[in-house]
Amino acid sequence: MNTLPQQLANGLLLGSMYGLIAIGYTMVYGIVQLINFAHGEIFMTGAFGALTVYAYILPDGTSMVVAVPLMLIGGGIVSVLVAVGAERFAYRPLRQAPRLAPLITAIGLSLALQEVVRNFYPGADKDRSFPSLDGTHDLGSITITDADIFLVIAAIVCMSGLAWFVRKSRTGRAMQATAQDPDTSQLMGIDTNRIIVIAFAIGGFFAAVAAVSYGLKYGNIGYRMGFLMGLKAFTAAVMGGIGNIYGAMLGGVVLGVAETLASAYINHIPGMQQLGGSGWANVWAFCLLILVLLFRPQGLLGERVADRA
Amino acid sequence: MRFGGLTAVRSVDFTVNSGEIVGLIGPNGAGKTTFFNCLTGLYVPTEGTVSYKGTVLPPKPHLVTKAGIARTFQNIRLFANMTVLENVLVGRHTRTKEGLWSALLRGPGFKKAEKASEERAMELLEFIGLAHKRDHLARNLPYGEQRKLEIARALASEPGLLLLDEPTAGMNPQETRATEELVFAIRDKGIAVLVIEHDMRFIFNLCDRVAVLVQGEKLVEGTSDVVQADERVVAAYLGEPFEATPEDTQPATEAESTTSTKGEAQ
Amino acid sequence: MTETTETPKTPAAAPAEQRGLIPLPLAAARALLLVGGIATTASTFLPWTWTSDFPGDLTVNGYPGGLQILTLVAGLITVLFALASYGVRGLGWLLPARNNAPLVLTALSGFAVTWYTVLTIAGELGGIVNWEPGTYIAAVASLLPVIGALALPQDATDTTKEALKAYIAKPDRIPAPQATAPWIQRLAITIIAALALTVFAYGIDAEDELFIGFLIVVVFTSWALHSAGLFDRFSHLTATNRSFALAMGFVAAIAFPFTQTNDHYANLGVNILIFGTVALGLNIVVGLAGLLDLGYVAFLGVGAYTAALVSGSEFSKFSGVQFPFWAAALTGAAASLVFGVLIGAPTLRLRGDYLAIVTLGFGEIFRIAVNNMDGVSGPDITNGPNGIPSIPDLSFFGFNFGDSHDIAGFTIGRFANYYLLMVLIMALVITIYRRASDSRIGRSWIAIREDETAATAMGINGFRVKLIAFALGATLAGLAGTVSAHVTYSVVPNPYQFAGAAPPNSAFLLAAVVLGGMGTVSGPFLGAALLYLLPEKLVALQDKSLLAFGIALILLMRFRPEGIIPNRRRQLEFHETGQLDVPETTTLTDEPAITKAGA
Amino acid sequence: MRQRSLVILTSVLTTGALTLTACGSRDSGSKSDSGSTTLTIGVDAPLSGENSTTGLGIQYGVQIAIDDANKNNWVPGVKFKIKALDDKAQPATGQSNATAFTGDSNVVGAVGPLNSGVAQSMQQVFASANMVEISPSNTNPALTQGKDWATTKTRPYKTYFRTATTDALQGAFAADYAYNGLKKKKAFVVDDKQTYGAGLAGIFNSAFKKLGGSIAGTDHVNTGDTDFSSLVTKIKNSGADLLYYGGQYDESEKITKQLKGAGVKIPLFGGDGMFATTYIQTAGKAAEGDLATSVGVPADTLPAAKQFIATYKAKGYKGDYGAYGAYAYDAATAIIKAVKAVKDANGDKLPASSDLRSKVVDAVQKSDFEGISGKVAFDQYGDTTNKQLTVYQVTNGAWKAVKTGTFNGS
Repeated sequence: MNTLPQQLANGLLLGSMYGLIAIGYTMVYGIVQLINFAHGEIFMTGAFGALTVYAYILPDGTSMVVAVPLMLIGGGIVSVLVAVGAERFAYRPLRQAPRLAPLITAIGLSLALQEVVRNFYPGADKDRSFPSLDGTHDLGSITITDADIFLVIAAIVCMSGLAWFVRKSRTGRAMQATAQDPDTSQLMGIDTNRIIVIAFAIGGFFAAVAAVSYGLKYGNIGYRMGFLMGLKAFTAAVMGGIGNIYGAMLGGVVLGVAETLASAYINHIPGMQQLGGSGWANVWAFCLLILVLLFRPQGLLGERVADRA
Repeated sequence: MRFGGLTAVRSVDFTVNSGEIVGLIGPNGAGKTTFFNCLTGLYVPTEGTVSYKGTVLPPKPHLVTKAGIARTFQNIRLFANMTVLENVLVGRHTRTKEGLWSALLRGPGFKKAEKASEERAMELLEFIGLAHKRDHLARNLPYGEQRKLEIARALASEPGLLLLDEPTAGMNPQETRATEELVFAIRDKGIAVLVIEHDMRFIFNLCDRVAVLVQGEKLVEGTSDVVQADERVVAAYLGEPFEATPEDTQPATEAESTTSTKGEAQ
Repeated sequence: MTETTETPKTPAAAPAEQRGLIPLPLAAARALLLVGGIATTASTFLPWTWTSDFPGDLTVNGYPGGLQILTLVAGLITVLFALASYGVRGLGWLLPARNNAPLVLTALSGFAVTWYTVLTIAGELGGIVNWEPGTYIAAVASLLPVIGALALPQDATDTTKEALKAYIAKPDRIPAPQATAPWIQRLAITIIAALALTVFAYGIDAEDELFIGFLIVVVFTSWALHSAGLFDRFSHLTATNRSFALAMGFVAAIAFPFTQTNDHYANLGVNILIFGTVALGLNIVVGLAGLLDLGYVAFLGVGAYTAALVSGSEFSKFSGVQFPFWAAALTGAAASLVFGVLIGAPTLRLRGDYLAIVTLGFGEIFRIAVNNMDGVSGPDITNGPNGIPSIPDLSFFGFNFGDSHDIAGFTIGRFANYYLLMVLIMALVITIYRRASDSRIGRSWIAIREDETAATAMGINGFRVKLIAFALGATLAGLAGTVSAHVTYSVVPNPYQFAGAAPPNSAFLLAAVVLGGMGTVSGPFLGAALLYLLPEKLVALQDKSLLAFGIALILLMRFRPEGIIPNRRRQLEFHETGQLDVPETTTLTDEPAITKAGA
Repeated sequence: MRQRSLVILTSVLTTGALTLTACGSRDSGSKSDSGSTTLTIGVDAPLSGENSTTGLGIQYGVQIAIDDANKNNWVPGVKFKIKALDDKAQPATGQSNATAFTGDSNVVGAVGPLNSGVAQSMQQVFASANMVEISPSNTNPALTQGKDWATTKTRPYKTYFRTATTDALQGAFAADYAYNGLKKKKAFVVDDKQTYGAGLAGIFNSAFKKLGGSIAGTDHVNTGDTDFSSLVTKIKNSGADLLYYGGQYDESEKITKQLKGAGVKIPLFGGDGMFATTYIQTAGKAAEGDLATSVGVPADTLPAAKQFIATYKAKGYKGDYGAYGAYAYDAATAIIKAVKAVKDANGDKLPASSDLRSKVVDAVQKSDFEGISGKVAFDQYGDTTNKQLTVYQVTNGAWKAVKTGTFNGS
């Protein structure tokens, strides 16, 4: 049996999830040049928000068709609130501070959010099960689940929506302007604070969509899920060209596919039998990132930024 | 030099002789700073070369400085959290050699070199009149002194050619006059100076020769009188672009480049 | 150092428009301070509870114990400051600016620690029936100085909030100290170093309630000293006697194990030193050159693994090989250097934030690779997840580090041996740091950090000097790693991660640098000590300790982003006038050092 | 008097009053006024962060043992109390906890740590101090049997014991059951590249092959990974009829879920690291039919074990007793019983601190009692002699014992 199509599909699915999270990194970075390291945790809180809706608000046995949109809303509200709250109370006061300050804040925020969930969410000191969509479909040699279909549709809808929003809407254009030159945009009457909040909010919402997809796909969530996913998503954002929303998605997909293929096939390469498998997948993912940056320092879709003298 | 679609500097052929003060003027967006950035290796020219004393310079800023071309910036770029003296000492970088090992071992050679550097830096601070503020942070200097310090820092690299990017921007008339005298004093040390400026009076008082850059191309070059008399210059400042004819002179420095930008040519 | 000598108006100078928050005459206020302080001190000689179940045994009549000692110290300090405010000869140096804040804060210190003790007695033993008359006396006595201090007159303000703020603020200008003889200055430094050692040795020993009490006293007292301007004076003092101050610092560091009879505290000490030394190495990379390295702990790992491989451990791949320590240390440092150059060379051409992700990636790669190189899922080098245990103790000229030794009547245990070795390495790293930073190369690092474009335009080869900084940082971490491998007997992959619950990991290292103060020598050590000791000591927080740590980081960045010990460059600003053109980049407020209490 | 020399320094430097007070440093000694002695049992485990769920299970396992001992007056005249320190799964922290125990004269022995990697840096400290250390969960054979444990066993530290079995035992028992009991012939072996998991998987691998089964493939995952789709595809493609996983439930619960989600209906078999109710709760119905080995006889056949679980739940303790709580209970009990033995042998009074410690080590070596995980006794290497193992299978959402046996020979 040829596993390549299935492995490609695995990679694409994983990659779309990275891409959705990466949007949050890239939008925030594009506008305020801030690496929001706590974004992985925003993703995680979104998952718990969605779980709250399912486990504590909806009556038992609610059909998934009804439940999933409500979970998206619940998760979205939590993620957006956390993201905007982080911006307002942790990052905004530091906007003029040296670059390291917001980074340390982000690390602190990341730890604090994890610990808040672990300590105060019922049962969250261990992984909690999440309603999953298990129905499987066989498409030729590929098997995918309902959750995978949800993830693909969600990713496409979100990306097109965002593309439309950034290009066509007034706020979206203001956003582009702010990314180009915040000071001038402010002089032109754009409320940059509002734009920044919107960027955080959109990033938060996308993270929540990814979180719900994650829960539906893997069937469980935990307070630690954000760290590695966040790290990968950040890698994806950089690889795609940080600041570029299409780059984030592309970077995510490339990273997901590369990781999957590496863990599936590297050990078939003569001389590298021992360097394959899932254990080394992350190593190859980071090596790929370094390679991309070496040959295209601005990332796959990034623009070359000239320095102003 | 080309960025994306627009051309910012094209076919500018330009020479500065030693001991000369040359002005470079032009309306906003004419490509003056881009031209500077090409000269100093900050931008890599799409076409053309920069040569100094007969050798072609590589487009690497630190090598350009090492070769003997130093610059200041239009928007002051001092090392804000370093002291005045340290700023100048950084300027001495290319003229000193002490590496990590000698810094760690602190042999007699290191101490001698540090002492010499400091003496040289203090001389320069005396020269621009900031010696009494050697231990102040650069960020805390008044604006005019920051400009001066930037010039001192550039001079510390012992350049043969000094590029000044709008040295009097934001200055009052007294400060401008003081800068004028400073530039003459620098020239008297045998250093060629190339100045970008908007202030016409300043340029025409100061410069032996003036070149006019319009829309990335050199329009006129000559003495103050020639340039002032040229109708095309007036027209250019009023907004009518003219085609220009490049002129040739014997080079101490020669730059030729083709460029374009999204208007970020200041 | 140009220090202006203009004397600010002292509170006493213009009494007309001044009043205290609590309306009392000045004489009464001062009397309350003094009497309260003395009474607090005296109360500690009485029993505070009837049962010895309370930690420290506070039942004894005649001399204090446990938390009472802290109360006693706080009371004495209050008395000292009160006497100084009376203008007693010989104590004037305690209050150079004659401001109220130190009085208020020392009074609060005694009050807080006394009431903490009193309430804990009630809380832990179940009710106020466990109080003795002495307890009541202490509680009331410690309140008096607070009332007195708040009654001290000061410039009138509009609101109570502002008035309160004014009571704890540090004045803008601290008068310059009178010229003193060099021997007095040196004596002062010696006494301060000895005091610091005493305080540290006491703190590292204190547990549970006692440690919290200790924290209360230390935080309030250092805040008081800060607001009195004594810290500024101290840094001025050390600046003029730099070599002597450094020497005294080392003497104090060396003396530490001699104050402890329990090797556990030397163990804590050596861990703190390793952590601090690595943080200082990171400070070169982050603080001086401004390079954001998020995978720094991997270089510690490279050093540790290299040392383990050549240590002669039977689990090592090269178990036949046993290098002497100097060779192992050099090999470890060199291996880290090689990795530093290998990572740095391709990535340092990239701009800042990309470096962050690449170093982060490298950190992860290191851990995963080491974890897999066991001959099953990778080349057989590192013994995989089992790591390399049974690393033998070091031995110099027959001096075995694993054994206890008696030196001049003091027993120096295994960890104290390593502690002393680490002090040597720390001294080496500090020397390297100081010499490198105060040189042509150090200036070019700072220039690159400040403005890379301008720096290259000044002739600095940005890539080259950044690579030197990166490689030097890596080398120093590798050096520290070689010791840490021997101290812990084993190396395993797990500790070398980006973020974890305990130091050292990359996030903690970075936090230690920023918490202590970037670009300073003592900052990373202070940060390391706090980050190591607070979670270790505040066991009451248990599984909330990480939460507290996270929140503390956020608050610290919000209120004191320059760290507890600000950089010399920031101190310079105090001396300057005519700030006409202060760029809009952060002008940080001088928040008191209270933020460190949260971690 | 551990502050002796500090006091000397202090007295030179501070006021006379301070000197006066400091000399009176009171011995916080072990005698309390009621005449009974209080001894401390140290616990070292990760109590915060990643592994804290399991670590807290160890802490409260010991706590319950101590409570039982105090309540039932197991050692007359001696009360026990717990000193639990958090090692955060870090070797250096574990080591400093070890020195904290050995430096505290009231501590008579220690239970812990959770991780074999941490144990490596603690063993020597305890050995130097002659203090007993019993780990409820370390499985790396080299800890007790030396580097060449597979060929020539030598015991490196005589103060180190464990109530958990080594990987060798469980892996081989599992292979035997998989091949002979389940009749599985083709296994895919995955581990998490941790000491415990990799060891277990390695033993299973060789034992399964020795029995005649074939290995369809091997792979290694990282702890913390969440997406196993690539691995699942590999397993699916390999045609394996069993997945053996060496590691903790944190990853195995995700793997089984994703495996079944992809339509691969083969059971997942693991060790005692995933024998916990959490596994079933989180994996849900995907866990049905999965198997795990665990040491000892099933808890519900022993009243003491049932009592333990009931107490744990009733007290509302955090953490998970499932994996190692019972071993921790037995480890603490072994120390307590050893103290009693020493006391009895010494004419019903406790010897002095240092003497007590070394005697307790000897007494622990001679332990022989019925614990809640089975018989507690140690062989010449410090390993438990309890070779009773049970295979559990998830049936209707609960672990059901399917085979109990004694494993001998490998």
